[in-house]
Amino acid sequence: MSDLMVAIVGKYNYWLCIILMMIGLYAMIAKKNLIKKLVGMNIFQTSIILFYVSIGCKEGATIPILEHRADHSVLVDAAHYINPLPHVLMLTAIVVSVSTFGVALALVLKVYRKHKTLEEDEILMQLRSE
Amino acid sequence: METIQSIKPLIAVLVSICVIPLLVLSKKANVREGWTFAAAGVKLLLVLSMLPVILNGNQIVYTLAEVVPGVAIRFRVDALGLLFACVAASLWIVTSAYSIGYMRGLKEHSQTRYYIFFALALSATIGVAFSANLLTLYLFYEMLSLATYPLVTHHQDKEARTSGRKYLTYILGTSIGLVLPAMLVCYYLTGTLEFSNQGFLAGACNRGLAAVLLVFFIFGFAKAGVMPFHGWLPAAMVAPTPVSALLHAVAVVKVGVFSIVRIITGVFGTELLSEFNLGVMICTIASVTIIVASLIALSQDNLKRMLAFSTIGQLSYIILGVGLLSPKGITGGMLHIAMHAFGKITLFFCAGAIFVATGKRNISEMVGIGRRMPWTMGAFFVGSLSIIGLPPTGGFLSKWYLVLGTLEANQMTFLFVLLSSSLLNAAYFMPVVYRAFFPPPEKAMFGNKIQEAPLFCVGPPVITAFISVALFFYPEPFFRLASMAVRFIGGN
Amino acid sequence: MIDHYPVLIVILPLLFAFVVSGAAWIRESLCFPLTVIGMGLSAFFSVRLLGQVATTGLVEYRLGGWETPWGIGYHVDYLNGLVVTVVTVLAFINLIATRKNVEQETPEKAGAFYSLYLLFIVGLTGILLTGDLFNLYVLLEVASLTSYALIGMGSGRAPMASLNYLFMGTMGGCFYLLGVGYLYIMTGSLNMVDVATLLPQLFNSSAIVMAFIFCMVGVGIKMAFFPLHMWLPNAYGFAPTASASLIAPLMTKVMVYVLIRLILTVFSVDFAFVVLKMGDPMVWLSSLAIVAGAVFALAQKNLKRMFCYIVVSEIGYMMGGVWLGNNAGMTGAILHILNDAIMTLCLFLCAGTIFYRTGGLDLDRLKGLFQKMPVTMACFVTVALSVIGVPPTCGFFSKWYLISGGLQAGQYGFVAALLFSSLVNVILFFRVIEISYYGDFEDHHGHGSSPEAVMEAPASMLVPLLIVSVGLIVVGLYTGGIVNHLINPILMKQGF
Amino acid sequence: MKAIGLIIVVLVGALLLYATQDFPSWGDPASPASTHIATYHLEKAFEETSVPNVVTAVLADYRGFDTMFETGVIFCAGLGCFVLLRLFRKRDEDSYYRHVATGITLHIKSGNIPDASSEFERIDTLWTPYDLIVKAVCRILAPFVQLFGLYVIAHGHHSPGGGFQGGVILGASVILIAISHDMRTAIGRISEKTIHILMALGVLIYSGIGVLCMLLGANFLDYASLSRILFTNEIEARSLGILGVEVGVGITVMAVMISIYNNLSSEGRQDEGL
Repeated sequence: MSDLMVAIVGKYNYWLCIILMMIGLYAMIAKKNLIKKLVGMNIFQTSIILFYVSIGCKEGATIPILEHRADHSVLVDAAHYINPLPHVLMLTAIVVSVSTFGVALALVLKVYRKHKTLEEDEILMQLRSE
Repeated sequence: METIQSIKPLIAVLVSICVIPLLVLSKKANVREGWTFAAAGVKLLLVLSMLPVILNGNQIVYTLAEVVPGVAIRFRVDALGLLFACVAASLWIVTSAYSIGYMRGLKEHSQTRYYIFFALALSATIGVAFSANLLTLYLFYEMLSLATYPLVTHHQDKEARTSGRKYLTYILGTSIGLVLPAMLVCYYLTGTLEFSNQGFLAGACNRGLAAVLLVFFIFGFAKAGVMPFHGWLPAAMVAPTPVSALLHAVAVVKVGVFSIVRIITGVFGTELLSEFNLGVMICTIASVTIIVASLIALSQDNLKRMLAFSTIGQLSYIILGVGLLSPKGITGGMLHIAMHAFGKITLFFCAGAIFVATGKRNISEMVGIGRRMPWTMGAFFVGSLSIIGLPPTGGFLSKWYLVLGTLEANQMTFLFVLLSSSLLNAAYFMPVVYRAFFPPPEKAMFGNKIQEAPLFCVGPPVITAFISVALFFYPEPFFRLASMAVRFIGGN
Repeated sequence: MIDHYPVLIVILPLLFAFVVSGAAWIRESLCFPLTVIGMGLSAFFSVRLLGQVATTGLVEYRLGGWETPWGIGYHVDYLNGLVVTVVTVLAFINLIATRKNVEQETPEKAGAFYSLYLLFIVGLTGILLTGDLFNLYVLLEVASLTSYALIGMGSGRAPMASLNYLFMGTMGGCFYLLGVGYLYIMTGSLNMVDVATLLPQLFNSSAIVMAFIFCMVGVGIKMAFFPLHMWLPNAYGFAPTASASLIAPLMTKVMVYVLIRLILTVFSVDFAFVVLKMGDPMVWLSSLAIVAGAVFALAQKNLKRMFCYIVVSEIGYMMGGVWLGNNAGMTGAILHILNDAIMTLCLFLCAGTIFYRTGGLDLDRLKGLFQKMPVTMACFVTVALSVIGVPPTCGFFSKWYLISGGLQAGQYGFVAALLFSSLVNVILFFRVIEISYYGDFEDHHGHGSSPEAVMEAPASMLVPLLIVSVGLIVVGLYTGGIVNHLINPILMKQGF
Repeated sequence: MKAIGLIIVVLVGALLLYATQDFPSWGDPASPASTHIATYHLEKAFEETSVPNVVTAVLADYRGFDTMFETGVIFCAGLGCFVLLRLFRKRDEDSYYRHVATGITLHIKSGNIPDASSEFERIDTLWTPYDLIVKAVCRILAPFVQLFGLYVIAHGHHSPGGGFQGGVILGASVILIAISHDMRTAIGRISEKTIHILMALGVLIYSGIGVLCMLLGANFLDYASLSRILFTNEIEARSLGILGVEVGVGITVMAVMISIYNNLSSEGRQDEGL
């Protein structure tokens, strides 16, 4: 029983991220509306960002902005600061996700311009009748 | 036996490819055909220039590039290859001459394209003859399949499309579906594809696998027309007659049987086959084709179709001869490559000449034609004698050796097959000749206005008929090459 | 300068992309020459880099001067040296060959198009050269994002196709990122070589297995590996000509490279083949991909879409070769990256050239093309032979290795699938050749441009096309050299 | 599709969840991720770059190459939206003009568009009704927003922030003008051509600094070599290099944000009424 508790306490944030991911993935696969798909995509990407950021967490540590010090020689204790690397990576991932979203919106607009609808099945119907 | 490094085989192969740009650029038909003749002449000279070297018991080797470890694109000239190359190169000249007569006589379209692919086909043929390994052979074999497609479908009408489709389906389908995997298995087993006198598969496979591979190869080289993969040959008869002549006598079908001969002698080796007793299998397959094809030929009215089935049967003679695995049989098979080539090309030339002069295709419409076209039909007579295997033609010699081979191998069944098929040959050729020359007067179909075809159409068959006869009296070069090839196969 | 080759290959197109996009607003006519210069320099340096790799065996480059696990490093060996050369050289040829298509299809946005073109190459070369898992992701997204835009530029159904590609591509990218995340949690590192040294103790961890699987799935989606290929035919089929002939030959091949890199360098051969025993199922799946691609291709009535399914089929070749797990198979796969890139480029260039003149690629519009465009069709025949696998074209030799590999591994299903696809390719291509060889029997004048108007394409399109077609044969003849000097050293190091 | 989607999702989710069992616990200071590379960054970053914000140091220096492509991705997105949406051909549509003084709307069939003057305003997709309060507030707000944006860029060394964040804020200020007035006004302030050149310029600054390092004999993006032209020590040079790079990022991000907004919100018809 206590193992389970440890597992829950130790992993629950990962689990939540994964559940969120799956919600996004489901929306991407199953939704018919293109905008809903896009939203799903964004949820998916964001949850991965959350997942990464939570890797960086370290108990009892603070944000990785060091105190000002004139003396460069004093050693920094890494245990006092959380891991900066996931944050750096996720800055990039955020940018990627924003960019993808922008291009996707542009494509959706272009699709809308042609088909006057955003429902995938209606678009498919139009394409078939062509 | 010495091995000589020389670039000659490569040049011999490439001569006809190199001439293609000149053909394209030639503005006048005479210039274009002049180049064709020049290339053919150079090619023949090159091939002949290798003759003394080979007859002295040496061989010529040239490696172009090593493409896969252990396998290179490599040329090797030996007695067997040279025999075939001589036949092909000498007949190219004759066929070129005949093409001029035929194509101009009928005012065919796209003649430049025709000559280009003709040249390409010849390159491929010589390439097959000089291949040193299975990969090179396969390369040129495929090249030939593709180069002949535009020739077969020259008329570009619906019939040509149907036939072309059939042609490619049979030829490419079998070569990719059967030869390629068999070749890869050989490579996988031995790590090499280099033909050797003992056969490179020796000791690398058991009887079952050898049988399967052999069947794959024999049927895979569908150009040899072994039944049931013969269907393309009659279909390909839509081609202009010089192409049919080329297909039947020089390039395509001979390449098929040549490849099979190579497989039997160079890949498996006679020892391996006789050890596994697979020769009988080859002979049986060939015998079935011989008899069935001859029977079908009997019932044909279209002259070219009849000749096509005759060819199918004759090709299997060669396979049968080599399949006997006895020295005399192999000699006979190899000789038959040459003898049949000269005989059959004569017949096709004649068929074409008749078509040019009269526009007739069917045998039943040719009653009494011998009176009007004596030269053509005279040549036809000689050609059919050669195919039946009667003296004084070269065909007699090869068949003689085949018969000796069956005796040597103690295979009476196949002796019977040979003799009965000869009778069948006579049964379908002789009526044609007889009716051409001795028609009942009331049935003669041709009036005075029918003349001999143009000189370029009549000359070639007369020449090849003459050669057929000459080969009976002087078979020396081919005979020596064949026996030399056999000596190497049997000996070291 | 010699030390900087790896990074120059990537940043020269990058710099030129920015310059081109600025120049488009100042003088549009500058865009094309600038792009040619940028692309040409990149191709030149990749050839030099390959030469350098051939002498030293390994070229490393530390970006920002930082030591590798802490900074990002480039890590160039024979494998990526070879592929990067192929990518840049082919992209250069394609750039020149499709100039007229760009003028015809996207007239007002040529500047932006060329800028995206260069950025796409930046993405691909970056993926190829990098030694860092996350850097690979970023460049993957650069390449993907540009390809979405390049494909979506087309008219008609292109935007919808591109949007589907975007959904699938993003999913693929995310899966890959997730896989890298799992790796990072377990090892704390992002550098490929560093991860590889840390991994062996963790082989039994389910997280590592999952990391591997998710990386594979992600890359699989991006390379359109069956059954994740659904996006590809539409995306490549409806894309503008110049985009299709850029993306189709290169993107999927680079993804196959990523897969090989992940297996060889990061997770190690032991893990993939011994610990996970993924070989057999993946080879079966590849065989299925080959067969399915071939069968779908048969059903197509449009030349370009037919080519797309052939691409799907060819991916099966490479994946199968990789997962055979023996020397011959891996050699075949790597050789096929090279050969298939050239073949696909040639196919799409032919399609582009024909489209330029006829304005359509439906099969029944190709009637009589042999008379009208003999040179183009000659090239088409050459590449058809290569795809079918007729010697001495290069397609034959990679197939040769793949089949030998299949025989060695006892994967007869894979061998059968390869032969089957060869036969289907015969039908596919001869159907096209037949249609274009025979004219109209009934001689009726259909819709669209009248037959008289069609003539041979301009030399600026034909010359690159001819170069590529001749390349098919030359590469085929030099197979032995390529395998011995470039591919074997890679495999030797991995103990194949 | 829904059932298939559900199956896929459940399968994938189950696999992912199953694999978490081998993860180190959340926030475990001894986990590999926290100890392997990150430790080096935390301990050495200030010493080597004199940037107290380790995220900035890692972002723009240790992994500066990543960040350059990240900016490249943004650039691609801007260019992508432009390429996909922008319509150059004017449509032959009827156009409407409103006479500002009288409020009369003119309907012009084709051609004859009055010269741009304060008397007429064009009514089209970009047109928004006049609203004094919104416009005035936003006009006053915009400079402060921009100032904040500049601060965020410049202060990235010491606090959360940097080129991306600052760039977005700068872009937002222009978008604010576009929303509150109309896009025509915003485009009047900063034209499409300028935006595109800025877009390219920003990343060019970034990669240019990298190339400059190369020309100075070091590896690409090795800011330490800049010390020779900046007349400081290597550590300060790194810090300054990071600043320069951040400025480049900021410019590009700002321009791209504006460009994407303009193209998306007008469906690519920015030229209408210009």
